[in-house]
Amino acid sequence: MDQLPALAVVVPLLAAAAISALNPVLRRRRRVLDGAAIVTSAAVTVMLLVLLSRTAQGDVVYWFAGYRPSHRIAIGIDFAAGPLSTGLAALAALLITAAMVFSWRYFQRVGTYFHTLMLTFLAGMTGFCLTGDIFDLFVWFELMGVSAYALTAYRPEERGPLQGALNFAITNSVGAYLSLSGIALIYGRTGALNMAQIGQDIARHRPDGLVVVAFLLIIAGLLIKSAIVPFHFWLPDAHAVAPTPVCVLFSGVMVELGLYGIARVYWSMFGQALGHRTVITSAFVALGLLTAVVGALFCFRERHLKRLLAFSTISHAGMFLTGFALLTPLGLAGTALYVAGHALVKAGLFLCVGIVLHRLGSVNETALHGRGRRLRVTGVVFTLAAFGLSDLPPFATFLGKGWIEDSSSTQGLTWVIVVFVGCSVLIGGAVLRVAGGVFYGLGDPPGEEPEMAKEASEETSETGQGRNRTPLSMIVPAAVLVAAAIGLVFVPHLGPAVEAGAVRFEDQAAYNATVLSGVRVAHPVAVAPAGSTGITVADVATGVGSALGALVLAFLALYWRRLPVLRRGFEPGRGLARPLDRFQSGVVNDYVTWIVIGLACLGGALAFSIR
Amino acid sequence: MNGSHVVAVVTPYSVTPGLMDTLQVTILVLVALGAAAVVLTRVPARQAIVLSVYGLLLAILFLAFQAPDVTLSELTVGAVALPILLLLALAKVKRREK
Amino acid sequence: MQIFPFVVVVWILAMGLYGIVTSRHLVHLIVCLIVVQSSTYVLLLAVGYKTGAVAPYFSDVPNHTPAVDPVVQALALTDVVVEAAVTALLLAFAIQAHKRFGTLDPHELVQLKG
Amino acid sequence: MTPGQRRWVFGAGMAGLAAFLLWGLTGLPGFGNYPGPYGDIINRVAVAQTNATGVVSAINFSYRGFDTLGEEFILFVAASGMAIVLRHLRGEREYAPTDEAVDRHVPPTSEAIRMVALILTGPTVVMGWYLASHAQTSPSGGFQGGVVLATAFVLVYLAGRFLVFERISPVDVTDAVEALGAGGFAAVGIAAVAMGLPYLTNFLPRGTIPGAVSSSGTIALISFFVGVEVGAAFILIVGELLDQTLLLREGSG
Repeated sequence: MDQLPALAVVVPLLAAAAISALNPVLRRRRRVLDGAAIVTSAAVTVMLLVLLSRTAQGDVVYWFAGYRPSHRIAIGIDFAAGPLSTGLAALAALLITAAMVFSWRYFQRVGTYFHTLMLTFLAGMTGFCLTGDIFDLFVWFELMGVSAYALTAYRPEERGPLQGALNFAITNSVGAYLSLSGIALIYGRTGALNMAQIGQDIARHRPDGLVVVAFLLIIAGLLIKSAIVPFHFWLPDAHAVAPTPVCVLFSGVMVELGLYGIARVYWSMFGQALGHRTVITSAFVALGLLTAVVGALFCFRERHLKRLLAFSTISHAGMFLTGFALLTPLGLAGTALYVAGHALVKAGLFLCVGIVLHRLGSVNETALHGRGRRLRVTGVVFTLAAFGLSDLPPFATFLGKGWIEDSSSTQGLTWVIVVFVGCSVLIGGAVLRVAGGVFYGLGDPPGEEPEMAKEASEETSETGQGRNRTPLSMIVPAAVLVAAAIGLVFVPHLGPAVEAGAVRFEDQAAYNATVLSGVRVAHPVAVAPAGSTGITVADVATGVGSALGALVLAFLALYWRRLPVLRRGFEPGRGLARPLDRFQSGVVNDYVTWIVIGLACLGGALAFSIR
Repeated sequence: MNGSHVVAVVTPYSVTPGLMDTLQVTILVLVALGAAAVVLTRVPARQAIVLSVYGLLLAILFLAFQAPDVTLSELTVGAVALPILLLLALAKVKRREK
Repeated sequence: MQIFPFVVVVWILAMGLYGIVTSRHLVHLIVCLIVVQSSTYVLLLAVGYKTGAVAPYFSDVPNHTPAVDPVVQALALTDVVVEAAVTALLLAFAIQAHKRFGTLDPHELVQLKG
Repeated sequence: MTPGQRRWVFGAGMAGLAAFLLWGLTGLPGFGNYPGPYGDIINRVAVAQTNATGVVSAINFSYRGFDTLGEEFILFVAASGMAIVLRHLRGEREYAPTDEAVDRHVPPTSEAIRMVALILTGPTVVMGWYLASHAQTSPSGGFQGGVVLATAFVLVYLAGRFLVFERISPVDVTDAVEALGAGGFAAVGIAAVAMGLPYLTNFLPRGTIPGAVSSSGTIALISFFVGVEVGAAFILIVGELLDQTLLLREGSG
């Protein structure tokens, strides 16, 4: 009996409870508890990696309390661990471990609550990835959410607003309740909560209003969590207030988990019923590209480092959505690899920002200009990660994005590539501009603009200031993660393995058979022709092209004042600034309004196309 | 299993069907009005009381939906615990304003 | 009666969202969130209801008596706990925000940023 | 957006969304026609399988017990999260004690309220205990019982001063009890794993009489732990909100 799926969720929960209970006893030796938390999450990472290796022979299905389905009807809750879901959970556990190691010396006073919450966050993410039951998905989604809200507000020395945490909690709660309504709807039709069983049931008939509405409602909460435009407004606000090690998780995996949820819900429940129509591809590719462009533009004009990286996450979320909305195995495989590469690189970037904050006491690009020269190692890691974010080979990001582009060009959507490269150039340009300005003092020093000076004085220290050394526990995790993003490409047989996982993820019939009848399907039939997963010249070319473009853009951004063509006083994008800020207003009422508008539009589009 | 064999099983929670329908419609209307009242009460302290009444209405509705379990938790949480939390939070906030 | 409970569900949801969108007080807004969530209980229990059936307790009635769906009730119970937890956490945030800025109006909170 | 604009934009969006939702809801089988099969099957087999006559509890603590585990930890996290946000607030207070409104007049609790609260405390505790321990037979269970138990502590507060409340539920102990409740639930499940069974399997003897207090194996045990967790969590939450009001009382009375 393979107990790993259950243990991967229960062990962090038990550890969280134990740490909380032992807190009063071990108050003087708190480091013991910190260490225990790190060991727990490292152990969970190992468990999930072992489980990942076992999924090669077919999905591992686990029925809680031994309530197995009879006559293809489930009465209990199951975990269905496939390669992609387990891989994502392992990635989450890895990032949690890295973030906790980083926090060892980061907070002046790190209470045990931080570790308790990190462990429950981990349990929520693992449960969310592995579960095969739609209501259970909601429960772990909520645990993940509530832990995340509390972690956002976890900031003992911060004077800034809690508004980011409030906006985050309110918008995501609204989303969760909409998802729950969707679950109730589909339950009213099928009388089932097991995803495979629901999928099998609704695939028998033509999709009607109920199926479409339930689909949209269920993914509503997930769209909000994954920060797809126009549901994305909470994300930069939350990133601006959350402690940096927590940002690592928000950007690295939480947003991606939302997208994973959409993919899971689509391919195990609604895919067959909705018939994989091209209109679904069009709608979600459009949404993804809109998100990618909006995120990239906001990213480039941002000067607050954490918000800048948050907007880049939004842009990437859009690209991920585009990737799997192509509904091909290659697109999904590319997305999976892109998510992994992005998570490692983005986590590295956030940890470097954390070091900058720890040493220099600010996260404002203008205020930091040239002040990072002392942080040589951090500068190198940050710059490398910045190239990784602009998809330079051999970072795993370039390969993942390359596969998505290959898949879209075989479907005749060549212009997707243009948008992707454009977004990568903008994001890479923004991050490289930061690297050049902060760590190497390139470009013109910031002018004496009152607005900038005001922003610069806005200190956002989480840790106290004036540290002279970067502790090894901070720089090593960052360096390891960035190195892993390169190393991932050289894992033997990676391409075929990921694609096999993607093919299995998209084969709903095989998933149904595995869950409901206990058949292990190792090599299912691909719904769409499989593409090549090697490294092609085109992949390398677009990757190198994006990185070069980003580099050029970064230099333009640093030195544009010296260009002879431009007159003094010219401010690119000045006129756009105000209308753009009006969207990102920080008022939660606006954000909820946008959620309603977005859902109404998306619902209308789906209603008219699927009728 | 078929309902035709079972004639009007009387338990503490069952009423005759016709009466049930009327009862349910009435309470549903009251709940709908209650929701509006909660939202439109803009003074938070007063709203906590209205919320308590709304929780009570929901609890009755759930009883009419044959869900005594949910009724009990809606009573303890929705009608009692949440309004208390709200009032305590408001007291805390108000004290600062003085 | 066929669809009336579901219309009420949409009404409650719409009212709650309207309250959130127009709210100028965070505590009021949190209560509106509670209203939004209450629509999910009504939906869940309405979906599992069977006309003329008894509550799913078999202490006093024989085991084959038609009873309403117990699953949605279990889900609604879980949902009530989630509501209590989220509300408590949000109230704590609101208190803290008020402590720092002396206001609970979302608009004013934004202007005080930075 | 200005409030006026927002109202209009929201109105338009909500009208569209409501129409869309109603379109979906008409696809339901109609009120009162629950089609099954999940609930019907469980209604048929639950009593025989679990010896619990309350099917909802059987679902919450056995068939879908894993959901309840997640739910307990949601509450656990919420209580911890509140502690993070508000205890820190208290910490700040220590540096600036003078900024608190010491001049505010707090009316002392009337004797009548104290009496009523004191009289109610005993029955409330009994009631909470009864609810938490009869999950398998009646519409009740750890959750409702826990909340009622927590209410008893609030009554104690009303009856006396917060000091008493603190003495009865010191924060550290309550913290630990809460963790034990949540952890105990998780551990009951692990015990099954140690015996080579799937997580949360009901491994205890289930008795022979359906509905007896000692029947239903782990269902009663899990319900008990849930009661402990929920009770402690609510006491913590209320305590976090109460502490400052209390300091005032001490100052004025």
